Amino acid sequence: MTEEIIIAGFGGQGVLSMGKILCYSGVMQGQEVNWMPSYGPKMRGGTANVTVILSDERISSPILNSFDTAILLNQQSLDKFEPAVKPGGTLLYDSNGISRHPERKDINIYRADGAGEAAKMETTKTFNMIMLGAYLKINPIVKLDNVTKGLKKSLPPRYYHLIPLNKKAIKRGLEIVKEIRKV
Amino acid sequence: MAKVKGAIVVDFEKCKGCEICVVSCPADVIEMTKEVNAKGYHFAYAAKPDDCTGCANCAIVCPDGVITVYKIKIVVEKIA
Amino acid sequence: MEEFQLMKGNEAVAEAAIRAGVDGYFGYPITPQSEVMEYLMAAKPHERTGMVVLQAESEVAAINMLYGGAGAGKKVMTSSSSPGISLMQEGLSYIAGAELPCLVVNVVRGGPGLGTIQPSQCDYNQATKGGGHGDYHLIVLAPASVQEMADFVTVCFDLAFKYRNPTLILSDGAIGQMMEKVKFAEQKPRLTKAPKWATTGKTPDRERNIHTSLDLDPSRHEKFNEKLIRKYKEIEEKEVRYEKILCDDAEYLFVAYGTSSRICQKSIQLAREGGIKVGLFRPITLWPYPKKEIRAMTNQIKGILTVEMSAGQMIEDVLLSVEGKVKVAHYGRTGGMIPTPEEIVEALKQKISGG
Amino acid sequence: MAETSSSNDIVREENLVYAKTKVLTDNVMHYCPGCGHGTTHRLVAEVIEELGIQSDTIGVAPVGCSVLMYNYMDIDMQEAAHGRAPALATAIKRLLPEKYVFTYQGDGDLAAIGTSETIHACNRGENFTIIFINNGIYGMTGGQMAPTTLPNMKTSTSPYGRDVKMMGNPLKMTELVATLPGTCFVTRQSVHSPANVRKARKAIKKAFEYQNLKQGISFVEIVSNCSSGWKMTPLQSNEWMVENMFPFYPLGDIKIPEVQVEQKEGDVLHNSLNQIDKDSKQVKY
Repeated sequence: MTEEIIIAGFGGQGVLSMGKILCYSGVMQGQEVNWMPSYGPKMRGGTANVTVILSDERISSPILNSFDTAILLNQQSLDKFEPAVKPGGTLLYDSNGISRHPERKDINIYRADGAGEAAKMETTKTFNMIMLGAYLKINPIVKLDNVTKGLKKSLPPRYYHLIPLNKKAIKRGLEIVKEIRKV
Repeated sequence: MAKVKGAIVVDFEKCKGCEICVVSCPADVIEMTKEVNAKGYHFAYAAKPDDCTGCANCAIVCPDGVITVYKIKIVVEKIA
Repeated sequence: MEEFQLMKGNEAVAEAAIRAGVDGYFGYPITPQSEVMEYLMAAKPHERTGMVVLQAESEVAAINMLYGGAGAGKKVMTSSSSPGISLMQEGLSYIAGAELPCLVVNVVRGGPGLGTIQPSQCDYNQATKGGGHGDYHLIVLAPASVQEMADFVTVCFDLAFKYRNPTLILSDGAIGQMMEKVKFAEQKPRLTKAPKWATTGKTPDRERNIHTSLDLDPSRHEKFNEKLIRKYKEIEEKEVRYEKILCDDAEYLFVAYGTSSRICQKSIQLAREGGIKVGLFRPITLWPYPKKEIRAMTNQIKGILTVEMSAGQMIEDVLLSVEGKVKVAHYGRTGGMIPTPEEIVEALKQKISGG
Repeated sequence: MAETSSSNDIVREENLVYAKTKVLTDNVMHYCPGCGHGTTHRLVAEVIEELGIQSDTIGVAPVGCSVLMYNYMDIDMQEAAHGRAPALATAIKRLLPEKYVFTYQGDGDLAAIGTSETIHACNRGENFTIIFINNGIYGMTGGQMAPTTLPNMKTSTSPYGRDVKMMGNPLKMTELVATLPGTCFVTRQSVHSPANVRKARKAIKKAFEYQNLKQGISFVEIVSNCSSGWKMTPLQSNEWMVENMFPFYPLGDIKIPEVQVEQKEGDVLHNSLNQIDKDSKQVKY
């Protein structure tokens, strides 16, 4: 099994850390992982994206043109990466601020109103974990226990108190994801 | 009564004839030779060795460290 | 046994350096490798092993700090990216000329000039053909994964001390910035006993140790150069490293190193799905270059595509290796652009395999 | 009056008052006649001998006339790239903190191409010694203008004299580094006369001892002559130096640490080092 994922959105939305937690979760269950960020002087509010690969085999290219799954968190990212989803692949997006929704007919499309849900929680920083939860509902590639372990590995101990909140957000994501179209 | 008396030995093949020792000697002991060494330099020598006090001024200003200095205290006896 | 960690290539180099018992790191910040010194400063290696970490005033100063530290018999290293590595060429030439060991990590970005900060392989010629003035070589290793970024630190120091020669890890922004699983070796102690050539103070039982690259007598200096040439020959004979992937039945060959070799592995998958039997030859040592091994492949294959994130630099070494036996073409992107697996397959079809 | 001894009687081992130090090799120095480099090399070597630190000293030679210094000093040495000696010395001292480390640099090396390395090593407060020979000219390459060349001074690249409007002003590196918190002892000396040699020797000795204060760089400038570059006889060059260089580069200590290294007969330096470490909290600059 190899899952090639692109996560893209505004800088500050937690795109890179969502990828990192996903990778750590993969490490926890003995998988090969690769996390390849767009890097450089990315400002808060600029665009950020990260390629995440989880596989049971040695991972080949960290640089990809097409993806099994795209998790897209703003219009720019949707416009850029919708065409990059492999036919039969999965596109998950957050509908907040989206004026042009995904149009492809040959891919599975899911929507989660993560930003809206995050606003209802204690902090909007839970946004990325809600979207991670939504993704794991669609494709449970990593077990939830391993996500918890991954969270613990990726967070410095001073943030351990935030783990329950993050778990809550992931659970919320599992609940709110909506299937728009399935191939 | 004691008197200090010195002597210098110049490694003349290594002397480059800069003459800094000549002007540094308070007793005007040192002069330059008329002949030259293998490198073609006139070299320093003690022209008035009896006047040397062994103060070592010449040696400590010598850029090439070619001067060695010796010194003794000698007793001068009055001849009755 | 220690568990896997998830780390950026840059961070892995730093942690590996501490574990390898490196005595001194001297560096200057530049994207995309600043995490190396940031990690080192945060990891407090002076408490863990006594390792010295110093932010120098420039790359020029940093490489000359390596020159000093290497002369003192210590394991010293720096890291930088392309423009900074250019500034270090002076010091590298001196270190090679004085026959001293050190490690330089180049996390390459697009050039020329200030270029871009995105990954590139445009420093191949600089790394493998000398780089600075004079007839000399660096021993150059090209990692293709975060694990190799870590592992090659130790490999390079072993080679550097064995041959008294500077070594270079030629990486790029992709490998520096990406995170993968990495397992580190056990902590090695730092060098406690200085090599006999080290400038540690002349004791009465030995002659003074002098490190210099200067000799005003050309005939003597020629003899010294001949000694270097013999050393480089020996390295070429003994230290070549490479990896072959899916070569057994290959009719065509990708030759690629580092990031592009990773991309080529995906391309192989795509090409084989389309019926083209292609394999990958990945040089790990870029100098010494695996010439014999690539030449040996020419009995089996019909053509080679070198894939480089450059205008085509390594292709010259491939051409020299195959001596005209098979067709060799190049595909690459420049300026920090990265070729995609699909592009590479397309290039293979157009330039080599047809169809 | 009658002498009781002749010159032959005096030249005996037991009467020796001055001989070349063993820390200098027997190689003939390549310097021009009367050049201050030779004298300064000797002083550094004598100080190393006097302090008994030959087996604990590492020197770094520059590029310039003194590039071959390692041929003359019987100590471990490294030859730096032009201007980079302070970078080498920084690493050597940090990796071998118990050793004595010094650089020996000319004015082109230290004050032109190596300004950055010099200033940053001084500003970081590295604990080594810099011996800086300032003769206002590039000697090795044939008498070109140096950063320290005096206004109106003629050199091969300022053949009508240094026009400061066109060529910039002479750089007083020694005053400059004295302003940095990372320097501990900064002084300017010369070696053209016996009295000056004695002072310079003391200064160099202090500069080595002050490494034990761990309060930063000890920096000794030697204003020197360059008879070849200045196109004079050695004696003329010394006179010219006194008349022209000294007014612009006045001799004397510019910065001294308040705590002095105590030197008693037979004292091991490291003993005084321990004392200094105890006192160092009270040191003010």
